[in-house]
Amino acid sequence: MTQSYQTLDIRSSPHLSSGTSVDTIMFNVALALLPVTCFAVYAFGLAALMTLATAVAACVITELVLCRLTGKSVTIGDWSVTVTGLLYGMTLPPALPLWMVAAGGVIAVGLGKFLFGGLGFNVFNPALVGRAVLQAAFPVAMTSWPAMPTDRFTSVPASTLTLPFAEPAYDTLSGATPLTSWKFDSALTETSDLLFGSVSGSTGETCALLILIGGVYLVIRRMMSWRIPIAILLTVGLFSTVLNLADPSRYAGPLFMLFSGGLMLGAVFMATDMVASPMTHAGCWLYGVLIGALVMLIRVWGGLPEGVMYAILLGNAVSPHIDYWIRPRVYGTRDGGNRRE
Amino acid sequence: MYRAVVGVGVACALVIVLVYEITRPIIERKRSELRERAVMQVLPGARSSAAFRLTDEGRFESTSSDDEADNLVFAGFDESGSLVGLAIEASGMGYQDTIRLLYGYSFDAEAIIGIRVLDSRETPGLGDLIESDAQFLRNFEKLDVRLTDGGDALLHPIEFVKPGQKSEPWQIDGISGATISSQATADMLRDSAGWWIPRVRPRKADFQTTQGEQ
Amino acid sequence: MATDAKKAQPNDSDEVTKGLWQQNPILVQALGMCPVLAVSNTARNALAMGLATGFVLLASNVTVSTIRHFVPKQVRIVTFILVIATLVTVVDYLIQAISLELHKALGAFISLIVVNCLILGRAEAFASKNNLRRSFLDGLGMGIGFCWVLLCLGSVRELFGYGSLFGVRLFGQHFQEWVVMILPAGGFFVLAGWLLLFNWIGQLRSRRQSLEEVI
Amino acid sequence: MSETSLWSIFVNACLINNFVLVYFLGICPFLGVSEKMPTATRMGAAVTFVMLVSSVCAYGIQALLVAIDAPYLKLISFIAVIASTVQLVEMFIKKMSPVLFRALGIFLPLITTNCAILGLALFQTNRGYGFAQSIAYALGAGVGFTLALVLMAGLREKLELAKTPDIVKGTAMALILAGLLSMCFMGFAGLSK
Amino acid sequence: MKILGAQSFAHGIHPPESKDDTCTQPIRQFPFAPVLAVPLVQHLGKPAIPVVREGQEVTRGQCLAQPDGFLSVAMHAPATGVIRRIGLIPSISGKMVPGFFLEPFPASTQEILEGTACDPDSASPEEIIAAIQSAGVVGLGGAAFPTHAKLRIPEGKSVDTVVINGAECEPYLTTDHRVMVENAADVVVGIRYLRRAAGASQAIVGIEANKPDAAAAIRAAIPDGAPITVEVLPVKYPQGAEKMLITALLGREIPSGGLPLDVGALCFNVASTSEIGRLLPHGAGLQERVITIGGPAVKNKGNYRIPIGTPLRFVLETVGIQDDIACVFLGGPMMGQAVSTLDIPITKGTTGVIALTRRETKGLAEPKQYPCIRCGYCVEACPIFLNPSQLGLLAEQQQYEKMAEEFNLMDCFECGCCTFVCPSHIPLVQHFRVSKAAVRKMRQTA
Ligand SMILES: Cc1cc2nc3c(=O)[nH]c(=O)nc-3n(C[C@H](O)[C@H](O)[C@H](O)COP(=O)(O)O)c2cc1C
Ligand SMILES: Cc1cc2nc3c(=O)[nH]c(=O)nc-3n(C[C@H](O)[C@H](O)[C@H](O)COP(=O)(O)O)c2cc1C
Ligand SMILES: Cc1cc2nc3c(=O)[nH]c(=O)nc-3n(C[C@H](O)[C@H](O)[C@H](O)COP(=O)(O)O)c2cc1C
Ligand SMILES: Cc1cc2nc3c(=O)[nH]c(=O)nc-3n(C[C@H](O)[C@H](O)[C@H](O)CO)c2cc1C
Ligand code: SF4
Ligand code: SF4
Ligand code: SF4
Ligand code: SF4
Ligand code: FES
Repeated sequence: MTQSYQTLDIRSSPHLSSGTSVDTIMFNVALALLPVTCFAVYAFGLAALMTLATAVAACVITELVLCRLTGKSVTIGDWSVTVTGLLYGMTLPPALPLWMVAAGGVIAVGLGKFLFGGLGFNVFNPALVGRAVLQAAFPVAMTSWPAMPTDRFTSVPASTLTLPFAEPAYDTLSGATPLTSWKFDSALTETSDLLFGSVSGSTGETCALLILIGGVYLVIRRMMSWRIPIAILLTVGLFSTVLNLADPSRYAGPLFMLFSGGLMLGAVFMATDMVASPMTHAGCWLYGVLIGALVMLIRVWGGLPEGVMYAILLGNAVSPHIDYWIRPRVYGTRDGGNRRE
Repeated sequence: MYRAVVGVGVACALVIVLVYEITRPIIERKRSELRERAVMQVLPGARSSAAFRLTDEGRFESTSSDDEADNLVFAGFDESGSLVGLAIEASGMGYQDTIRLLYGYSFDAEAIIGIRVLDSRETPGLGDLIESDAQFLRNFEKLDVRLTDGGDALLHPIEFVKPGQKSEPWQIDGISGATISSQATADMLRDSAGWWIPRVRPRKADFQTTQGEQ
Repeated sequence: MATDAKKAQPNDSDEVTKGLWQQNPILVQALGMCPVLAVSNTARNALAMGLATGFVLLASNVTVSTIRHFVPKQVRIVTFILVIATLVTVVDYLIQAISLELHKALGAFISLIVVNCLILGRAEAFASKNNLRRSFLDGLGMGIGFCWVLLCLGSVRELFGYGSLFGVRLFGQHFQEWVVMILPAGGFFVLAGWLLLFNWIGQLRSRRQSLEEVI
Repeated sequence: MSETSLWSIFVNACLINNFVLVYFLGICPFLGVSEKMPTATRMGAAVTFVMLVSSVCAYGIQALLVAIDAPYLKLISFIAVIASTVQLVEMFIKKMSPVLFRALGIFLPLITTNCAILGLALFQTNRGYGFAQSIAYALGAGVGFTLALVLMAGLREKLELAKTPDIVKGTAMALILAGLLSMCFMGFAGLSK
Repeated sequence: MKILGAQSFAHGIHPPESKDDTCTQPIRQFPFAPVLAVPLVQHLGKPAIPVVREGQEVTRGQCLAQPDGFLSVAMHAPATGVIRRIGLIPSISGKMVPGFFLEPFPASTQEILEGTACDPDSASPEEIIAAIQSAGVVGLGGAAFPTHAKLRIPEGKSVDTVVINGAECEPYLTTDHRVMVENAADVVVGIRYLRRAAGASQAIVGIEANKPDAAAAIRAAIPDGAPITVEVLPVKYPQGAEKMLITALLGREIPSGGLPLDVGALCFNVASTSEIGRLLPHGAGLQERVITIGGPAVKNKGNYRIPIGTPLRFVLETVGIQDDIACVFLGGPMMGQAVSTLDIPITKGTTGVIALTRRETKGLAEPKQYPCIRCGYCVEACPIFLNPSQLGLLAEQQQYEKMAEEFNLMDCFECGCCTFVCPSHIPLVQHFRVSKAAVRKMRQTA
């Protein structure tokens, strides 16, 4: 008994911890994305599988190599880069040439995360940085949606296997995603199709229902802020309801707006990336409303059919300001405590 | 103290004027060559061109080619000196910034017979297809801009349709993937032609009288 | 003449080389960044802009150094701006006379050489305090330093953005262009990339130096 | 033919073709004065102000130059008149409102000979904007500049405590952020139809 | 601050309570150790001055040392015995402090020596203050600040409410709970003294909702018409911090850098209050206190009335411990200090002795630390509304000045909520303790 006394830990309080840790959070996000991943593979076949696998591999390997090169301890064990890779892959068209997927993955982690100092310091969502650079670099390939034939589980579209640095060739283009057909042909898609994912679109965005289920799981496990997605979805819903009431022939209704495009995936999994979003609850509301408004602005009045990515990136850029202005008032002070200037 | 500034100022002014005077003829020659080339491109068959200004009375009178007014049209003439058509400028907001283009109007065909983009900042590979996409440019081989019987508006205002859906001679087939830029081109042409054609058509004679002068 | 001067006086060669590396106007001083980014989308534009800027820089350094004794302190800046504006106007017309297309590609950025911080900066900080020869060498060094970085930038952007270099297609028919390189964002990224490389080399050097010192 | 609406000119100058992020004008102050949010805001205000002043000046000069047919004096007179007007306004502000002067004053000399200001003057004349259009353009450019500057400052401040690799510190980081912001602003394309 | 009718403060956390093992067991008297070590300073303030010699025989409750000035309290003999030695005693901070080594007489009946009584209804405030000081009562909530010192109200201030802190928000601890259940009458008497001394018109006892029996006991003990109310508060840490408690009960915010006095309130722990009510009517001195001995590594968990000066080793050996004991700390798990040696004695400030086994500490011992992911959990936990994330980043770069000037470091009261919730396992409050000390030092030298 005396012996055991000698090995007493001396640590300072608190001697309790909530038990959550970064790696469990990230692992659970990956878990929540699993149904969406499976659905993507079901809907788009081998091409989606290869896209997602390449995306994750490119991100993980980039992180590994960069850590090694700079002599940092390797950080792939915290799952965060896996989440980044998975989400990045989900925002890409399923038949994107794999070399582009890989290039974007390197950019996502290298430019979007590592140069800023790694986990916790990426001021922009790395997955979306990867996508944004790809969209700017290869606007044609990023907006080509090949048809998904029944033999999708046994063969891949020609574009997927394009040689590095070569221009992809597409065999059959299915044409439009729901948003494109709405924007340029004023054609609406059935809400049930949007919910259950029987539409064309980016790899992981098509099944709104599974995305929501993943989100609810994370909210229940308290690993995700519910305020951000709710604020975004409410803003988009209200905004589109008002427009739709004003002129139903020009503006689509809220159900279409909410469930089409990357909004669900973006609102639930990407705007909620804690690193690049505000820290306070009030800040999260404001951030969500801002993103929702930007999405509507770009979708309705902008040149692009979809604006979720840009809206989230802009939200990321504004979030330091939100954190600066929405500082809670420090207890016992009148004006929110000390402030610069 | 101000003597120095004034001295330097005078010297500077001298240098500027000197260089300006030396380079002006060269620059002007190049400019008109450039314009000539553009006019010839939108008016196949033309070999020379001349500038005309719309006067307040609605007539067209010959003017020097470095006139900077914005109510200019350019007449193109073939080898024999007869009028091929008019080259007219149009501009409008594209995807990224204002697009300026020149289009050729043929009196005989009552159609637009060629366009050329003068200035655009559209995305390379997408928006800039309006300059190079063969399919798209085929729209302008003979784009119907007939006037109504009253002669004060286009009989069929130019229409923009989805790629591959052109069925009438006054329709423009869009470019897939660059809907916005191609639609902007169509809108620009519709507005510009709707304004200019009713004004130039009745005054075809104004352009022929000066054909020898160029 | 520069090479002669170099041989004659080691100091002179330092005057030139400092602009190339240690005090490179773009990489180190971050001056005159606007034209650097704006017209570096092809190697040709970059070179033209570099030469134009370099010319104005050299000429303004020389002029300013020559007149530095006649110009009273209070009106120094005004006079310098006057001189620079004149030089730029001259260059503007010369370029138009050489090629209108080039002039169009460079756009307003030729006129904007007037306000390029680099030129006024060198006039004020160097040429107004040094003799003709040193000012000339300084202008030369800075001009070349400006040019080569601009050229590097333009080459990379053209290479990826158009698959060509000085208009010569290098990768054949099926090359997929990286449009982003020609877009504004690409300008920022590529310059950042060169800067990273530059900093990295600097870091390696200083590390080696300190290592040598230790030994 | 410049019938473009004032609103669309404003949106175009502010968001779609943002002076700093798309046209690359005023990069030097953008890189130099974007480290602290309050400074950035004031710098933005100062730039907007000077842009308005120089837009008015440029409009007047251009009218005059067209009248006397001396296009070759454009550059030299723009720069001279803008610089001296700003100087005058600066003295005026100093007298009238020392508070405002303290807030904006230190930036004014920095800005006067800045390419965003001259660029604004040149672009508005090249596009043949009328008086009201010029003001809308200047306002849009100024607000856009401020927006870019302030967003940049927020990001840089957030990154102040980040464990960025050494070679990324300073200008390189600023350029990367600028590139990303520029990419964000691509989302606004097509807004001003 | 009353939102939706629930009386509470904003933010805070909900750690597992772990109180079930001890909260129903009655308080038991603890045996005397062979030697008791009574330090001269067990409170915040100056050490007391000994009034007994080495070798002198003393009676339980006899005064051993007199207060030295106002910010000091008397010490009393925890047992009838002999002063073996006056020497140095190890303390929890690692420093050695002077004190008495007292050897109880095993045969003694351990009668408590009584002195001049102080009547709660006729004594003047000054008399009550003096009585509390000579009874040696200090804050038993953990801080051990001399209770009488709080009661001296400076010129120009007044107190309308005495707040009695029965929140006991720390996990594991149930001392206050048991004291309220078993000694409710003493608590009410104590409130009489305190109210009179402070000149307060009312008293409020704040009790967390997980102790309904305590609330009922106190309510039952309050005589009809007495201006004493019992308020039941939501269970939330740190409900018991006086700032939070006063905000919850009175809706008043104590200004930054200020005291409850600044908002017309005084806050006392229930155990302190109960001791006042127990000792003052008899003129006795504080020689023992109720302590929770708990935690998974303890076999005989419970609340014990333990003589001051009982060595920790004797305490643990008496209750019995598991073999794989890994960590012992005094106080609750959120704020308590871990001990490195078991030779230190129980003092007036000890609220609990909690022992954990390897199993509980495995995750805590060397948790993998990640960079701050800006999840904002800490921001939403901090009851003072600070930004622990930003403070943590600044602390790592030792920018203490900036932390204090721009981010209100000095308002942090070290509750540890931020560290508790941080998924990156950043030792936030630990950083802040260091930073605050550094700032204090800088300000002193400046
Ligand atoms: C989270 C997320 C964000 C997206 N953001 C954008 C965007 O900002 N812009 C865009 O064009 N497509 C975006 N997409 C893809 C679009 O949903 C899809 O490409 C669009 O509906 C097709 O439009 P297109 O006509 O431009 O091809 C995003 C996808 C996801 C999953
Ligand atoms: C980076 C980027 C640049 C683009 N540039 C243009 C452009 O210059 N012109 C254009 O019409 N569309 C451009 N688009 C595409 C439009 O957003 C939109 O997808 C397209 O006009 C829809 O055409 P579709 O209906 O034929 O698919 C661009 C898209 C991206 C992502
Ligand atoms: C984070 C924190 C939590 C506290 N929790 C309690 C508590 O639960 N019960 C309590 O009596 N005192 C608690 N205190 C101490 C009180 O703030 C206050 O000092 C005490 O109630 C005063 O009474 P005393 O002097 O009689 O001990 C806490 C202090 C802090 C900083
Ligand atoms: C709710 C949630 C959403 C996330 N979304 C993203 C995301 O959109 N993009 C990304 O790169 N990482 C995301 N992550 C993972 C993690 O935050 C990311 O790897 C860091 O941004 C990298 O520093 C998310 C994590 C969580 C908990
Ligand atoms: S010592 Fe612990 S249990 Fe007691 S009041 Fe303080 S925090 Fe609460
Ligand atoms: S320890 Fe300090 S910073 Fe952390 S939650 Fe408590 S008061 Fe806030
Ligand atoms: S001791 Fe504190 S400051 Fe130092 S590395 Fe660890 S957490 Fe960071
Ligand atoms: S809880 Fe930890 S990881 Fe989250 S914001 Fe606070 S310090 Fe950062
Ligand atoms: S070159 Fe544009 S601001 Fe310096």
